[in-house]
Amino acid sequence: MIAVAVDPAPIDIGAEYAAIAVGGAGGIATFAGLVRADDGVEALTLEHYPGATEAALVALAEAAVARWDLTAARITHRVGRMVPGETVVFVATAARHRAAALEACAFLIDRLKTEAPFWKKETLAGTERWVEPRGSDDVAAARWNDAL
Amino acid sequence: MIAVAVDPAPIDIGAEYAAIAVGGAGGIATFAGLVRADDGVEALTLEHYPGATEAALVALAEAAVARWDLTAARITHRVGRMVPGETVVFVATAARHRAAALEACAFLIDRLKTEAPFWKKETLAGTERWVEPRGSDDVAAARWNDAL
Amino acid sequence: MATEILYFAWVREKIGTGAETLDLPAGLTSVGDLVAWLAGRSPGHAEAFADPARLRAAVDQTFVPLDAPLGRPREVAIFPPVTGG
Amino acid sequence: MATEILYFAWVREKIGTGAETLDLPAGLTSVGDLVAWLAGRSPGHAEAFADPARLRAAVDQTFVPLDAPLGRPREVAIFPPVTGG
Repeated sequence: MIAVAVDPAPIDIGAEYAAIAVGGAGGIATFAGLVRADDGVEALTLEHYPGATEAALVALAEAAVARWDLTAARITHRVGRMVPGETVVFVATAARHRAAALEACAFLIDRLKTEAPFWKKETLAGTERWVEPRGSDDVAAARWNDAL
Repeated sequence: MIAVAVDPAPIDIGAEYAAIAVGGAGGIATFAGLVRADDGVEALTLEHYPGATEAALVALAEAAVARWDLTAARITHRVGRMVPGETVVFVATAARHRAAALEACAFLIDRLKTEAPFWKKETLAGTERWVEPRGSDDVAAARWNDAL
Repeated sequence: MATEILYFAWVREKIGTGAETLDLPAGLTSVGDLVAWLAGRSPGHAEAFADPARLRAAVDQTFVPLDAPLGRPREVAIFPPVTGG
Repeated sequence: MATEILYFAWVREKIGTGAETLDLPAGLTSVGDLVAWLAGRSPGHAEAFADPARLRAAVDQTFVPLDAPLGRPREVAIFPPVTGG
């Protein structure tokens, strides 16, 4: 019902989708985050905290299942080097009814941005720079606090 | 950028996904509605209003693009007979930023439920019955009126 | 001018056809007037249109309430509330 | 008891290593005390830890504020705010 993965291999959307579409779901919501070529970004390299990352993703998925009536929740996050157009993260939720799936999917990606120990480094024009956290991510994550 | 389809063929999620994941999107949100086997439902048959349906779906997609900063929006709705586990509808939105993709995806499926001329008939225990509209769908669709 | 009248879902089933082409009489002001007139065409029509609160309509593919003016449409569709998605 | 100290992202880069195993001295009460002590180990440490407001920490893989009590951890990680997803 809950599955999380952190993997340097490209995310296989078809396999992810097949894995979530089981168990009597009436609605499946997904969100994919892709590398954008903003400002001439040539590559993105993702670093993480092995062990703690997986635990954080499981905790997030468990929080979603506890809060909404889900039949399944999956979080797959890529690490290592990737180029524009590639998928960094894929979140999927399944539920009997659509509102639960849609809300839980948004919750997972918002919270993942601020709670899971990943760090992004951009490569552009041959140089590298660490991505700074965005205040808007904190705002997005905090909106889920209200109704807890 | 906008694509809608009404088709008796099974929805090919992989092809849908490939079609939305273009054009510099940073986030892709999708929602799939599946046939549930509730109360022993054996099949669902979808009827629609040819011409008016496609126009309604295009109008919905255009409303989403006008309201959010989307790079693409797709709505694919199956018609005819389908069995539990099959996909009835697939909505996908792509945007530079995730909030736009997630909100527009929820908007499209909520509004489609009340504004697109489809009708569902359930087959169970050899008998057929037309699905009654749900008040909760009207509520879900109306929540998007507030900020227009 | 003949008008194409379309029926969907259980409205279609009760009437027994999905479409009929009719010359509308003068004096039908609203969509509801048309529905009342159509109800007299057969027992099936009468049953389909017995409760106008359960009906929705589109005039020339634009969704309208039953009290909307009818005008001189090319196509009118009568159907139950939609249940797609 | 030796403690495993982990560094990530630019903290790791400035220090030049992702992990070191250290015997912590007595008297380190909070995570912030540990960071201040670590800052004295090398110019790289000092640079990495120059602005504690830019640092986050986890003690035995539980995320904590820098003023959290240190206790006797097996593993402490020091890193910038996360930027995944």
